[in-house]
Amino acid sequence: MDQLLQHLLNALILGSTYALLGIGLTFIFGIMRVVNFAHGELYTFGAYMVYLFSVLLGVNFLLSIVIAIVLGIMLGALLEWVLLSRLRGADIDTTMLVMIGAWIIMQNAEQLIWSGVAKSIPMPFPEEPLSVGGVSVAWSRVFVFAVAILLIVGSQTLIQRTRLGKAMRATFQDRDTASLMGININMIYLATFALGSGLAAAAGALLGPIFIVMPTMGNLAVVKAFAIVILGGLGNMKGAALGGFVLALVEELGAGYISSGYRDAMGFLLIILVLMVKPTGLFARTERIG
Amino acid sequence: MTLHMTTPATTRQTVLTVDNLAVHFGGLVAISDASFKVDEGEVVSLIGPNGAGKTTAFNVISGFLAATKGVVAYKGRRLNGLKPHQIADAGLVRTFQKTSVFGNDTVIDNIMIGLHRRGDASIWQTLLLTPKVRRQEQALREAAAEILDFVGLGHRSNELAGALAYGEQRLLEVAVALAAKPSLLLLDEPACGMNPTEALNFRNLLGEIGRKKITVLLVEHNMRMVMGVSDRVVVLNHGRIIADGPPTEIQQNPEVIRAYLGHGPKHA
Amino acid sequence: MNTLAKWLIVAFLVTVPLWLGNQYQYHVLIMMGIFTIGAMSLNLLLGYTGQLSLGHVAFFGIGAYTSSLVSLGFDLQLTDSYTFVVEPKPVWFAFFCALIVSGLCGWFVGKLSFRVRGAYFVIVTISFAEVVRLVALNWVDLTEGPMALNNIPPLASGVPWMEAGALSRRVANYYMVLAVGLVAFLIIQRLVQSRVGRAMIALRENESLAKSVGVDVTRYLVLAAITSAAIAGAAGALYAHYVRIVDPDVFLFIYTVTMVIMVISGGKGTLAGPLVGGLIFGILPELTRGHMLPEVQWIVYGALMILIVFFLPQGIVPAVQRGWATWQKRRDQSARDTSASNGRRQEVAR
Amino acid sequence: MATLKRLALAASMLALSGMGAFADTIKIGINQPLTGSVAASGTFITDGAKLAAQAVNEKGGVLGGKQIELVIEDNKSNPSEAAAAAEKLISRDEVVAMMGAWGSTFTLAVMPKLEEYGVPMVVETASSSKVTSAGNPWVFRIAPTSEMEAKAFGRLVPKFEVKKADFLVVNNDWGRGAADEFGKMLKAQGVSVGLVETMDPAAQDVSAQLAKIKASDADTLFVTTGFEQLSLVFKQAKALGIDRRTITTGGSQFPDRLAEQLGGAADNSYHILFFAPWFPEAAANPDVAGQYIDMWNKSGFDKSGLSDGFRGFDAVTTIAAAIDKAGSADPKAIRDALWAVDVKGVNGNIKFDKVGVEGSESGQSSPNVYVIEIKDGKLALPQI
Repeated sequence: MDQLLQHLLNALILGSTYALLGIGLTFIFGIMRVVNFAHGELYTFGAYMVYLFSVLLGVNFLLSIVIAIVLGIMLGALLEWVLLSRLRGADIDTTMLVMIGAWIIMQNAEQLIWSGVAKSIPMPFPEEPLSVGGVSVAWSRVFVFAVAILLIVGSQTLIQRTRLGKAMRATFQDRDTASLMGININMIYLATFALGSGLAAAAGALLGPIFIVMPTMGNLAVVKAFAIVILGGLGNMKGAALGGFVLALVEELGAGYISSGYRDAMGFLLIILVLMVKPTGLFARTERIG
Repeated sequence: MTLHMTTPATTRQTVLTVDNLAVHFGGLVAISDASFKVDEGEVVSLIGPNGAGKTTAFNVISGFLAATKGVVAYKGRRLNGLKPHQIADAGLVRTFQKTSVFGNDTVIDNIMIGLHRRGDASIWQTLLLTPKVRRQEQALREAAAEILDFVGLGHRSNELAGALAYGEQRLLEVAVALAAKPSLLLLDEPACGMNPTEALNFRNLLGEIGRKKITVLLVEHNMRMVMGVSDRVVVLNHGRIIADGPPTEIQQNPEVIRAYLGHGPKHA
Repeated sequence: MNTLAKWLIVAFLVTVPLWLGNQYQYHVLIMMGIFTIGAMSLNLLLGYTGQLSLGHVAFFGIGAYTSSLVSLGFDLQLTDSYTFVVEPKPVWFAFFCALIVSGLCGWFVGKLSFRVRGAYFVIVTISFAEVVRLVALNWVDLTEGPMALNNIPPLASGVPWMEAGALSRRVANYYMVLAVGLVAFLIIQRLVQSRVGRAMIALRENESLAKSVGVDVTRYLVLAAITSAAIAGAAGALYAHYVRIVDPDVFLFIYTVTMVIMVISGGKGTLAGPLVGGLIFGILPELTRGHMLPEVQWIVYGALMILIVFFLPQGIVPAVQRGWATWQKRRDQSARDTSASNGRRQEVAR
Repeated sequence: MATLKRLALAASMLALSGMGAFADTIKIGINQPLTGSVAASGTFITDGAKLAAQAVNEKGGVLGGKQIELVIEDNKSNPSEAAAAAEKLISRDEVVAMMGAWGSTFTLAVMPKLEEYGVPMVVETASSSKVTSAGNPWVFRIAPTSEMEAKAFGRLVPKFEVKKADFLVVNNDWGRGAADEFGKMLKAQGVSVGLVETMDPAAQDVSAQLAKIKASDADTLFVTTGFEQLSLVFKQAKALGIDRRTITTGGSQFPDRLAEQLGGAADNSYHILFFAPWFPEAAANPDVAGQYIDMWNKSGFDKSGLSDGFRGFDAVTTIAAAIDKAGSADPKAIRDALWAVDVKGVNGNIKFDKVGVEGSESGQSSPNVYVIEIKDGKLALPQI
């Protein structure tokens, strides 16, 4: 029983960061129709920025996370401006190839700059875990969970409540109409990519310290983000949030009760299954036919 | 076209029947209840204001869309549930509202693709490049040239389809459809965007097609063409059929006039 | 390209051993050949049917594993009382098994994944490759998992005159890869220049229109997937018997990326594209090896990939063809001063 | 035609690149992962090899005055690249012997090349028994197999009073091999083996596996993986409230960094190593170990690489000794001489025994094994 509870708790916390990753990716896909292979590199970037500021430059840990997110947003905007703004209207394969190129460049640049030796970031939290009954969880993870939920709720609010969010939703519904309504599509795309990148960087900034920071850490992250996004239905933000938790749960229980070797296969099998049964994703609304 | 007008309708056999067709998209009703039929050798036009459900009906008949309710049958065979290529095999071939050619291929290659159904070389014969395959390929190429001459695009044969003038592209589209050897041709706004000369030529082409014993179901906004070429006109409005009869009768139908005036005769 | 040039290239490739001295150069050529075959097979899917499969390495790996397992022999305990035993088989037999098994996997994946398109298709194919990798990693009884299958018999085993020394073995390997490459090229060429190929191209160009004239989408996509998978499997089998060790790393995503780069840089949907791409990205690493850090090399590839998408979206081969056509036209025009009457040249040759 | 010209051009470039420089040095090939997943360790080992070459050359080189030159190729942590690197080192650079290729799969991929070309290789890291059981007479391993490591540790098992053990290993040849061999050894001593959990080499979150282990009633947890993942295992085990004796195996654990980074989280853990640079006096050859540590520190290499780098140092020292003993730079003579070397290495004395297939035996030395304890956040030699 304790084992099951522990698995569920693990899944809940891991799921929150998966959700963060997934939301950023689905956000970019939903609005821009870009499959962002560089998403994992923004995740890595966020983690390295926390390392740079908090460990190398001695900046306060919390402040470092904020800086990392802001820099992630800026890097995202830069990528959008340099690469994607020139490819408006290009088909999905073209942008995908460009993003694969960006992914290769960024990962190897990280390898060059930081070397392959993993970095570790100390966190200012008590070492003793929080234990309730038979289950326990590190304080650092409680912190990550809280911030992740905060960011998820924040980005939802941004989309639902603000003018920028409304413009984004309008663009999501119908780009041409939105453009006719006077929405600056280029600005929306820039904001979308920047925000999505910021969320990825945030996920990296939060997870980097509780894990370790390596140039290749983004590879697994990007694949998982894809899984989450597919589970939730491409472009569906609430679906991605739920998808994050579902993936974490499946992985956790799969590793706990089936086989730890197939832990990462669970997500992929789930994707294949979902696409076979319901190609629009688990939580997608009925697709529009137009 | 005069040929069709004089042929008595009673001697014809019904080939296409659409019975109580309904199509819903989620909560949205595109076609609520439509029934009509097309007889062999007829030219029937399906008209109606924008959003009336004409293209939706086309999509269902040609298998691109599943009907929510109702039956579509061709020559007694139920078409519901068949895939588009199976429907093409049954002899129903359609064109599309938006210009739709293989733009990066040459004109003749477009027709060669249209001729797909006429080839039957197996994969092994193809890989071994047997004499049969070579002969068939040669025959197809000749057939393609013939079709191009028929629609009057013979001189454009080696150009890229995408480089053709708009009107020629629309012509090519029809030619590609003809290449698939239809017994019923479904044309979705074929004259849209043509200049008056091109439109006139196209009317003549429709006449030629009729002489080839090909039944035609036409969606068109150009009323002049509709009234000129059709044996019968079916009017759709708000997903329902409001009139069905010869062109002269339709022009006088008060409900049709109201439908068009109410929305204004928009042209896409 | 005219027939003479084609035969000249073949003759050139056949006589390579006459003037190639260094064994390392053989190695480069052989590896380049293997990956070029992989790229050719990917081109059938990506270039001709327009489906971006990013799980292509799965077929490569399945071919490698199948051929290795069959040539090494294996046993599989199916139930407590029944064990399925395969005695070691000759390499040529294993090679054909690899073709069949990877072709079957192509059929399976095609059936499954062609129900979805675009981004979904891409992700299904990636997922498939990952699942296969994880199976290879964890099904230790069959695949030895991360401990790898080693001591795989070399390609030329059983052929007496090829067994002699290292050099003759290299030469033998080179000719085997060349032969498989030529056959694969011929298969793809005949396929795409036939009615079947026209149907595939039609699907890429305009799926709805293709359907409307009677092209059975699933049939041709699955056919392309089977052929493509079988050829990729052949490349994988060549790889296994050449490197003589197979571990789950044959499923690395970066191999797919390498093949994709070869195809798009050379020119997707052209017969010569993957060959040119394979040549460039097979030799480039060797030329830059000593002068650049490996990371810098990869950065250069990534940048090249982006630049090609930006500036040569069709790839090198179509660009060269277009340039050649323009140049010829200009020459023709200046030679004879006639122009307008002879219609425009066919620019994009497929 | 254009393609043809390009081909010819490319081919001529190939031919040019094939011409190596001739100098009066003896070339030794280093086939190590300098990029990719295990790049960190491969780099340390290469550093160690450089120090050994420097030490040999400072003492006057080999064969009466010839300098040795290391030709370093990156195998990119990938078997086929390892084979390619070997091919290149042998046929292009004409090295007389090689050291490599870190992982077992990389090494196994290189081995056919050794046989084809007749060049010996000293294997410095690979632990799979397959390396020396394949009947390849050109392979000389100075690293212990998992089996040898397990056997060496087996002598200490009664003192640890293990009753039931779980395993958490990285899902590769190394981790799986360790779980197998240690499991066998423990069972032979009457210790029961509970869970055997694996983790992907790239996995960062292992709390699912640990939650399962937490629910087990074993008294000892054996962990085999590289330093990076090891630190995650300790952190996450602590977070789940697992307070169990942990024994790590494999030799790439960097206990000093674990203690420094994790503080108390790494307490009550024991680490099986092949060299313990913090206690050179405990080494089999304290003077060699001391010299190595001095050189390392002077060169400014990353200090935590000391416990990996020695393998490169020992391997190159061994090759140099064999060249001297052979009296020529002929690969075959060097191979024969390797059977006769007796080198004082950092780890201990290196001497090869014949193992594997009769008639084409591979060489295997018997390295020493050390156990280090982390106690109160500090390293100690366990008092057992």
